[in-house]
Amino acid sequence: MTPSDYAASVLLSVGAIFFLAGTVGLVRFPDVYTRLHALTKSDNVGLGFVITGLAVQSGSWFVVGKLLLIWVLVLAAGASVAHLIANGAARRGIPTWTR
Amino acid sequence: MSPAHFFALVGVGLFCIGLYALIVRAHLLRKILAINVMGSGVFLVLAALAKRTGSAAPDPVPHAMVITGIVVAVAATAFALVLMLRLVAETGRAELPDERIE
Amino acid sequence: MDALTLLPWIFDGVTGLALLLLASWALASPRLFTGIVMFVAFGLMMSIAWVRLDAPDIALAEVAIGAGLTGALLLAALARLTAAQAAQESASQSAKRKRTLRLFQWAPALLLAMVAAGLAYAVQSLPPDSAGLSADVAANIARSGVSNPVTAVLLNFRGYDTLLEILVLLLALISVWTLGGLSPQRTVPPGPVLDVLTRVLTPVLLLLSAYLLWVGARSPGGAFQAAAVLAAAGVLLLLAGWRPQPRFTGIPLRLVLVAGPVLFLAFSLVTIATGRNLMEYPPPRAGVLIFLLEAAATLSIGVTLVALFLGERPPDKEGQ
Amino acid sequence: MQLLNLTLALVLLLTLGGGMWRALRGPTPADRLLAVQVFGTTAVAVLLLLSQALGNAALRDVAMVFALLAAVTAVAFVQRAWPEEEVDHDAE
Repeated sequence: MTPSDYAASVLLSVGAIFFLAGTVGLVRFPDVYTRLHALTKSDNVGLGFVITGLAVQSGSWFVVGKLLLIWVLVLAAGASVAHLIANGAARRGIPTWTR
Repeated sequence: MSPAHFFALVGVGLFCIGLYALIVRAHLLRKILAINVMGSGVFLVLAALAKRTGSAAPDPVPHAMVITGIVVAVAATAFALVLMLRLVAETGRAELPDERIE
Repeated sequence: MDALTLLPWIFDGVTGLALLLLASWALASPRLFTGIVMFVAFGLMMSIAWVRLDAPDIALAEVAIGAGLTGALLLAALARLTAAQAAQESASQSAKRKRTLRLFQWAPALLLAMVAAGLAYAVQSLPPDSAGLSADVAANIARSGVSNPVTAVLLNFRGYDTLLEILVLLLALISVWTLGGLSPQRTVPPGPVLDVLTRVLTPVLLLLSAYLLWVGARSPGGAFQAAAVLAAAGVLLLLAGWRPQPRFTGIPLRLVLVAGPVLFLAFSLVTIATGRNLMEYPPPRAGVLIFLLEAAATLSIGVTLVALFLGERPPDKEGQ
Repeated sequence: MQLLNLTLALVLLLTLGGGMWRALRGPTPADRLLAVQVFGTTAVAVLLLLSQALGNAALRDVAMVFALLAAVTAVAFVQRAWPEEEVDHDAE
């Protein structure tokens, strides 16, 4: 394995851990706002790490560009949807969790 | 058993689940969902059987048919949904009326 | 068995199991909304199954339609039902039908178990290896004008399928328009975030649609996938509160709707009149002809799908 | 590397189980929709991993369509299907 392979393995595994963490948060967190918080972790950071790892693996700049484009699109769509849902939930008076 | 046969069996399962729900569920929106699940099952059988080519590329003819089918299914779903909404507007109920056999 | 052969098997097994579970929940959940959500998730899982079956063309179509259009269609229809109508299902199934249902739920279940067993037996008894028509397609692909076999089948070898399909889509739209108006829909002002999202996503979607149309000649993509992405752009615009101006919804809209069907019909008439088979392309110009037909079909199918989502005839200049 | 990519794709596929549980459980419609969003993002990652592992470049196009269209269902929900008053709590 070359150094870049090691780097890719680490990056991909870290990404998968963020996805796992996001899923645990989605299952365990107590209200819709905190679950949104967990969801955006897998959206932004998890997918970001996976895409960085895949970019290191791939040998062509064209593929790197396409991967980055996919990430930017997921970021834009994910952030906007998270805002829309949180805003709608707040407007409908869905209560926030308090200890 | 090969992956092709496995997915074909899953397709058979989907078809039967959809057919069962089509019979026992009353709400028309649910029946529309059921028909869509049945269609997906049929598509899965078609595309799975196209992959019985070993390591070569799968048969493209069923693939083309499935793509055609998916687009027709979404158009039919849109039409069915509008039909359902018209029925609701006329009768106020989202179910088919009980048939009375005199 | 080493890990590299075992892993795909586990992957396929999990995918198949998830498909069956999601389908059952989509149809058995007590609430319609949950059912629709499960159905959308089911569509997403189907696209992974297509990828595992080496069918990226189908995966593209399923993603564009399953993730974009069907979910939006079903949710918009659900929104037009009042709370009472959406809940009717549980109410009517409770009191008066309960006894008869319990009896009759077993009969179809038993019957369907037999159907399932018969179909499973039929599938199992098929030969494990069958090349189907792939050899014929491979032998003629050089003359088809495109190098993606699925596009070659859709537009060239079985072009009449596509011709009939776009006529079916047009027929569906005419039927929807004939049914007349629907109850007015609740419209929410889009707000700044959705406004910006729509402004950013619409051009990207149009670009992606054009890319899929262009790339369909040699790799997965093509008219249907491009049309579905185009329709998603239109649906997004409609959801954000955009409505076409009345001066575009009369003759111009109808011209766009029939452009694909008319071009396909004209081409088939020309091929018959010049003594060829129906939709038989002259090999030297096949690539260009296929692209032109696909472009017209993309436009017409995309706009037809958007019009189907709208659900009623948009008001035009004469105020009809 | 192929082995790692396939393993991670399988792990991500299994995390979808959590999303399914949340979609079934609710309690609000927003929670169920969140679960579908997770499905979308995870499927993008799975497709990209498979694309690299199987050497199929077309799967990146599928992932791109996924990334763009996952938002449409969510927008349809927020703009149309979300009831104004919050009544959809599961009776538990």
